[in-house]
Amino acid sequence: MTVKILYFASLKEALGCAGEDFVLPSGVSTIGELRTFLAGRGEPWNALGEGRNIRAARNQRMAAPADPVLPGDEIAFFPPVTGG
Amino acid sequence: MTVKILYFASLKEALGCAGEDFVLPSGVSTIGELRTFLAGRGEPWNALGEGRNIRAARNQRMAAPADPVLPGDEIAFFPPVTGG
Amino acid sequence: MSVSVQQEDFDAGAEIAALSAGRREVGAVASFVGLVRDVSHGAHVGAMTLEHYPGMTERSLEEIVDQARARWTLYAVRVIHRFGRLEPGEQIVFVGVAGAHRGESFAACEFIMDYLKTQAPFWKLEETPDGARWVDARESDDSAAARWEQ
Amino acid sequence: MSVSVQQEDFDAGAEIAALSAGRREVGAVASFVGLVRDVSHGAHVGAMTLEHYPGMTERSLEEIVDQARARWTLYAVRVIHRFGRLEPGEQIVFVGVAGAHRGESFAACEFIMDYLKTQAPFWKLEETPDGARWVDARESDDSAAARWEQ
Repeated sequence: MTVKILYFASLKEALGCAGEDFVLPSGVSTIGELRTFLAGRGEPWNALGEGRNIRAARNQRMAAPADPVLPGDEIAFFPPVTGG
Repeated sequence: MTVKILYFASLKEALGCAGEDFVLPSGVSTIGELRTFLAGRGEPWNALGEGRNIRAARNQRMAAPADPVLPGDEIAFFPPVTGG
Repeated sequence: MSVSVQQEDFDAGAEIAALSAGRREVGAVASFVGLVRDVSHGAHVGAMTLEHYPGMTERSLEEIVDQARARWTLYAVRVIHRFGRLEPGEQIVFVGVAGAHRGESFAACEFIMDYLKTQAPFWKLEETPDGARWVDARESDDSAAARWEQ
Repeated sequence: MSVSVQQEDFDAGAEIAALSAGRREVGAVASFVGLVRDVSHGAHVGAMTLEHYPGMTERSLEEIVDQARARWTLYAVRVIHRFGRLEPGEQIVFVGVAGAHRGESFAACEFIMDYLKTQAPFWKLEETPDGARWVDARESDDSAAARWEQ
């Protein structure tokens, strides 16, 4: 029942963490719920809080807050992209 | 009181003529009047006739029928351009 | 020397590199290469000959570049148009524009091509199995140029 | 191999030539090169580092190319995006599109750049005299991408 979570760019820097293996707690079944759970860890995790402009990907595809999180998924959180 | 006239592409081919030195007759003072005069020469000069899609330049700039023709001018007639 | 009308081929890569060389304010180079196709209106094209109006050609291209520079902030612009006989696969035209950001570089590059297609005195004579024929101007080219006037 | 994500530089001229090589139905190659500027929001930029999300990066670029191919008839498409540390004047990104006519080649090239700017997981860290800073996403990039959905 674990997922892999990755953090990129300024978010990775703010969290001091590039990623983690995460055991899904009960009640966390969507991207939005996962983000809320992580933000609730307190400093510095409020960098994932509601007011922050953070995007998510599920299994290497852009994802919306309502998209599901399933065991074995690779979930990524990051700021809006700035390539090109 | 002469002008230089040039013809290009399919018009040059239809007329069998790349250009001519032309003495301006009285009553010919605009591009449109010059074109009408030339078309009035009869075959094959009706290739310059009213119904034909022909453009003009005066002194190497695109020109309109109402633009003047003055002694010493270089006037060109040609079909719509197809470069690029 | 932003405009060239020539018989010789050109090196698009070298032209693109030159547009930003020594200009570190350039963030966006948009470019276009037009080539001879082996089909035209359903007929096989063995080759084509580009006739032009020497003297007027370079001037008209320079005026088109001036118009683009008046509309957008551009750091460098390059236009090359060939004339003479060209075979399928050969390059006909190059337009390259260097600006700060992509929006203006793309717009200026397309603007120059659209105006070139309706304003620059070039004419194409195609060699087909049924003989040589002059290419007709396309109405879509007029409407492409007209949209910049809105 | 239409998409590459790499640290090494690329040769835009060779890429443009490859897009039409052996394809005599190609009449129009539109291309774009993005470069590192030495200024950004008023600050001098000594260099920048492009971070990306390995695995997702190539996939997202391939999906953008697929979308472009679904919208327009394209003969060849090439996208190259670099990552790592780059200095002003260095090339960041190449997008090249080969089609029959210029309208679709220009549109597809700009479409790919607009989507890449909002969908491909790259992030820029700039080195300025005041230290390193992450580049903020621009709203104009969102609106540039949104216009293709109308």
